[in-house]
Amino acid sequence: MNAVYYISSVVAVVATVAAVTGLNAVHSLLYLIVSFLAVALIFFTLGAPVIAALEVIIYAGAIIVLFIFVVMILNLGDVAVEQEKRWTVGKMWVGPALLALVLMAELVYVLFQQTVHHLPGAGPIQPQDLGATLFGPYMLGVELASMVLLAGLVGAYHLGRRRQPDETAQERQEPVDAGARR
Amino acid sequence: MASIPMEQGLLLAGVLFAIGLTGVLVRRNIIFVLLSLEVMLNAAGLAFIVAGYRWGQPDGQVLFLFVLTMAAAEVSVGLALVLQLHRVFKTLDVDVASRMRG
Amino acid sequence: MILTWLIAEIFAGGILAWIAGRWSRFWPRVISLVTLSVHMVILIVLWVRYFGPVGYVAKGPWVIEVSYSWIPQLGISYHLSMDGLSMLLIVLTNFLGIMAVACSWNAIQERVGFFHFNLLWIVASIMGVFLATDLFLFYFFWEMMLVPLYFLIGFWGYENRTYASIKFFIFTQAGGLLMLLAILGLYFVHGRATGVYTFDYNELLGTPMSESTARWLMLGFFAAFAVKLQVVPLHTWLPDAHTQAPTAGSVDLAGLVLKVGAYGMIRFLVPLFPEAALDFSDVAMGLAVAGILYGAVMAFAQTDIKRLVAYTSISHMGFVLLGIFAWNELALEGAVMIMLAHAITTGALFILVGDLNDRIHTRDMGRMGGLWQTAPRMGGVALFFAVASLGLPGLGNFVGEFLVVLGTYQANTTMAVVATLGLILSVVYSLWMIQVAFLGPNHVGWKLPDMNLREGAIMATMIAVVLWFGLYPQSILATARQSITNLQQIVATTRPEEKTQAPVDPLNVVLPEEWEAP
Amino acid sequence: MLHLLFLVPILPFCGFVVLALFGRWFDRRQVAAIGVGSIGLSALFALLVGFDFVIAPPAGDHFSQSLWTWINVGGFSPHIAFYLDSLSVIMILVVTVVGFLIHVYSAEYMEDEPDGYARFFACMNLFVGSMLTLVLADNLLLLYLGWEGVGLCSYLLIGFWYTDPANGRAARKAFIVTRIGDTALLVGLLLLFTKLGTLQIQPLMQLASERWVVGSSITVAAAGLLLGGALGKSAQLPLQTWLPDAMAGPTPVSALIHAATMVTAGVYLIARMNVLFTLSPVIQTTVAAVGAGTLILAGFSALTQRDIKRVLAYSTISQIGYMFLAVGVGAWSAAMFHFMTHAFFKALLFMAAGVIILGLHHEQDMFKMGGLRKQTPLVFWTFLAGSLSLAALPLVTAGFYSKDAILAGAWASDAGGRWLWAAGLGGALLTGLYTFRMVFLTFFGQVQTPFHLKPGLRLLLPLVVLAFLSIVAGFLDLPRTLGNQPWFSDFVHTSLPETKEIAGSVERNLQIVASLASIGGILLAYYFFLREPGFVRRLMMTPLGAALHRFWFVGWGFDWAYDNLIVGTYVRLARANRADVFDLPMRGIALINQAGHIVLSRTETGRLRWYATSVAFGAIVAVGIVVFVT
Repeated sequence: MNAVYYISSVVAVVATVAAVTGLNAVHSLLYLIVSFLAVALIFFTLGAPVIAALEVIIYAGAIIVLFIFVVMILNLGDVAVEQEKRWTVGKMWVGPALLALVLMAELVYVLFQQTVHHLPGAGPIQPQDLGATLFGPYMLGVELASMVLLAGLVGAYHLGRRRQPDETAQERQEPVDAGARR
Repeated sequence: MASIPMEQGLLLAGVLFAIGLTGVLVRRNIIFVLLSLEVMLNAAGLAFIVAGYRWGQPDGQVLFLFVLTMAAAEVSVGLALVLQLHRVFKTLDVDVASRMRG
Repeated sequence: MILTWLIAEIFAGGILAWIAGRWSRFWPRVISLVTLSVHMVILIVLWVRYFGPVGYVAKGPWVIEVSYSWIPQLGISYHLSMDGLSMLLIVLTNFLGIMAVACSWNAIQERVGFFHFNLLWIVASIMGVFLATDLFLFYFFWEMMLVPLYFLIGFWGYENRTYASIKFFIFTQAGGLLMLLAILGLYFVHGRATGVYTFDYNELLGTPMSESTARWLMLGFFAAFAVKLQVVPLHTWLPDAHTQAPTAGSVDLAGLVLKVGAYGMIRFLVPLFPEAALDFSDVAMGLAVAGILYGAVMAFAQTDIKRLVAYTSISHMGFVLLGIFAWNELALEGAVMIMLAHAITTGALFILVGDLNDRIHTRDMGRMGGLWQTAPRMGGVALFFAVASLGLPGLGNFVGEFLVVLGTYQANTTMAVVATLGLILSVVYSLWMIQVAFLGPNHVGWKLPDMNLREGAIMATMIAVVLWFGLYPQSILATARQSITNLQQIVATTRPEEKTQAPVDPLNVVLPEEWEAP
Repeated sequence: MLHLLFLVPILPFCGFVVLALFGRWFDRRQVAAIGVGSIGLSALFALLVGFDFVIAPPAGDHFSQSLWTWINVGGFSPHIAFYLDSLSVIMILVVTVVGFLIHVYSAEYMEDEPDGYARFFACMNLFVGSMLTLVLADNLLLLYLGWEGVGLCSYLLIGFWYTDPANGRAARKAFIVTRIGDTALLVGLLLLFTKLGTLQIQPLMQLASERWVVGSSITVAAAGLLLGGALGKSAQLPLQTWLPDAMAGPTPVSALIHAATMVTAGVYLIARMNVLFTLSPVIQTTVAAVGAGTLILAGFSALTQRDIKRVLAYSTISQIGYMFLAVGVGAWSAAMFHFMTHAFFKALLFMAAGVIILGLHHEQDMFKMGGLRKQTPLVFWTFLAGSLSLAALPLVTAGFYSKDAILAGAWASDAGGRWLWAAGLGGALLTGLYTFRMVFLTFFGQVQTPFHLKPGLRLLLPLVVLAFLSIVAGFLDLPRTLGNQPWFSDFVHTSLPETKEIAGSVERNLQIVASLASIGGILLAYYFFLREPGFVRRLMMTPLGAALHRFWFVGWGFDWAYDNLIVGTYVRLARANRADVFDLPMRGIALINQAGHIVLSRTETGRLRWYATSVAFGAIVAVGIVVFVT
């Protein structure tokens, strides 16, 4: 099983890099699905089958589908790819990558600074335990999560609505005024 | 059942997080920014799972669920914003939407 | 219970006025006037009952007290108490509230309801400050007073109101925060020393603490009170705020907000930290004298008449500070007397300047001159209050100033003598103001309507009060006496040796050695 | 009768209140009736009270009446209370009688004023009320009330014609300069109360004489501070500069306030507090020296003035100098006597001058007058009576008797008495000289400006009454050498210490010398200004003469020095700091914050990626601190 973990890890990292660096949005999303599936496999190896399933269903399923819908609505074609080429020049990656690497280095330092190494896992967690914990001590969290989802729903509905032309014009007018006042 | 040292799990989470971060910092296309954000959230979730696995406690998984919920809410609102942005500015370049500068 | 009602009635009146303002410009004024007048009647009844000639023997230091537990976990209670000092200041607050409503009867035409809401809430929170004997509650009212005042200046002020209102707010807020820190410091010091964590004033009195702790806590309180009392380097918010505030705002600022600082010093600062205050008294008196002279010089230099009056307040408040830190009966009674008399005279001057501004639409003294010719009644009233403010005997301010310098002379002779120089400078600025505004040739050719009935009635009332203060101040002094004696006892029990002298018995005078000739 | 005392000061106050509140609705007759009537009634009650006091002296030769407790705090309890003894009897009689005559005179004098008739009478009534409070006060605080009250009225009345800024300036100068003295007086009050525990005058003097040693420093401090107040109010060196300018007010005001009553308040104060001054010989000598110096200085200034009212003003300063000299040498009754006769003849001179000024359409320059003797004989004769009294013509004028008493007192005094006497004698010569310079320039010689006035009864009657008093008042106090009937001195000595006696033969010689001096002054004036006017003109042509003339004309340069050194500096300093230097640090803080705002707002680029980078960077730093530092 350890082999599964390591292979999945490599797949996840490679797929993620491809997703983040890709020029074509649809290609990137496909890479991302691969990455999520690989992570789901890792979850499975770490004894979290329910989570693995949720990863596949929600991340690789629902969320990516949302992305694809949007990409399709916006109809990003070859023009967009060309644009991406112009936007993502090679040397732009240097600074942020360096920053991320420093952060990584710090994390690694923290991890391997510990005196005790190679801690083994304690074992799988049963779905029953998960349920009992979720609806036991974390009840309030679940309630709050539902609120967040509701807020997300309302927000997405409100923002995604196509405005009346005059309304849009008004909204655009106001910030300009604010800028002028200042 | 695999016995993966916690460090390695966390290392993977860190690597994924760093990749996502680099994406957020580099990409100008807002869709890719959101996509990179999803990677980062996922990496954070992975860290929780690894920790939960290490201690044999379900709390890590519970927190992954919360991260998941948040990611779902965030991406729905975020994508709605992408639509608005495209409608208003006719582009997906985040740098164009910089009216809140001081 | 009556104390709660005293405050709540005005808060309620304010809300009612705001609501009424949605439909009418007239009703908010009437509601405010009626609220305050009814309140005044209650207060006078209380005053006569507790401090009248019949006499009422109080069982403790307070004549009326109300206390409920509010947040018991933190030792916070809703505790209001009244003694003679609070009584006087509340009556004053209410009186000036009525005057403020009356003087803005025609001047305010926009958002009338909200204006009166702010006005009444200022009055109510200031009353709260004067009554609160729980430091948390005190701080609560203290801060509550700022917001409506900020709105008052910011909405209805003159051309530069935004600058003035923000400056006012930042100054007072900064002082208030230092006081909050000091209150919390005192709370914890007291809690550690005694195990009882409480904000109650009576319990906090006499808290044992080290000398440096006491000094820093005292300075925290002093910062807040000094900003309000416009002690000299911290006074610069006041000329701007006064100049830009609407008339009612200026009246409240000069008459009430400044008094809050003085009240805080008398009630809280010195009794809570008697020794630290004693050590600090030379510095404070120095600042006071500097304020007296500096305010007078600055007043003379102004060209904006409202600014001039504002600087005179600085000068007068110097006397109050001087009296407080001299801390003997004469000086304290004098300080209370100045607080009241200054509120009336300066309030009246602000109302008068406001009336003038409504007529000629300028505050620039260069554009005035010869107004006596066209508005002799205004001139006469202005002259009256100008001479009252320069301390003419027979009028209110003189009694206060004389008692203060008399008391101070016993505590610190040099300071008293230097302070009297302020009396010369006050003549210079007062007469200058009258000269430039009302006398001389009418070179602009103003033709003004003289005072109307409403303005005349306001002024007549205030003139009567100033005369009363000047000719029969005993009624005021007697009311304040018991509370001043109590405060002095509190301080005396803590201070190892009283620096200030006991009242001199005419038949038992021992000459100091240095005066005796060989 | 004595219990009606409170009506004496109250009635004028009532007149003031009525006129101030309702003056605008009355016509001139009613205003005059109220204004004059209140003083008339007050004078009537003063006469009744005074008569009663003289006929049936109350026990202890004093009477006091308390109205109510003014203040009662910590052992400090002044009352609103009046104290009547022989000193205050004389004061109230002079104040009310002379005040009444001047009010009668004003009723006609001010008739042509376009407005302010009621205001004038209101202020005059307020003045009389305050003056009476001053002289009747039982404690120093009430005295201070009256003291400041008369100062305020003086201010109001000097600036009566307010449209001219010069009058306002003169009025403010009067108030401010006297206020400087008043502040010294106030500090004196503080000192007295702190050391003796009361401000009630009689117990205070009792305590002072019991507790304080003669010549001790505390008596010097106390008496010196009181003297400061007296100097300001009585226009003595070095605070005399306000009085000549105060002539900007209407002439009745000059007559009442700046000649007869208010300016002598300083003398009254010193007389009233005589114990304190006796305890402090240094200060008492200072008083005498100040008086002697002032009377000479002001005499020379009077000699050079062109404006008739300014001559009289300097003459007033000079005559009050005599009173200071008198109290300084301990001739208390002489001082009060001179106060009384001076009130009569100086009020007369001012009022007669007022008639002339009115008749010449407000011309005050004596060099544009002349020959008025024929045009207004009655005014001339009354003016002459006043002038003779002022110049102290021997035997027949009141001025002679009072000035003679002062000179005798000065001679008798221990501390440099001869020098003081010589100064007084020189002053007598100068008085004759400048008085008759004025008389000759005004009434003799060529007619320069025609006189246009038929003075009515209300103008002339007070002149006649006062002329009569200026002549006969002297017989109230005949010295030992001339009849020995000192009624006045005997009366005054019930409340003031006795004057030191000198030998009769010496006194006679002194009288002869003094008579010669005053007659010599008059004769010199006749020679210089009537017979040989060219001589003075030639004298003034010489450089030294011109310089001296100029120097005396501007009052010995005091005004110049004060204006440049004190007033100018103060005004410049105040104006320079108009923007308030303490606001600078506060504005500085605001500016620093604004600079910070500008810098930090640059970092707000509005770019999402920039913000994300900042967050990442912040995370690195924060984690770095946690990892590497802690």
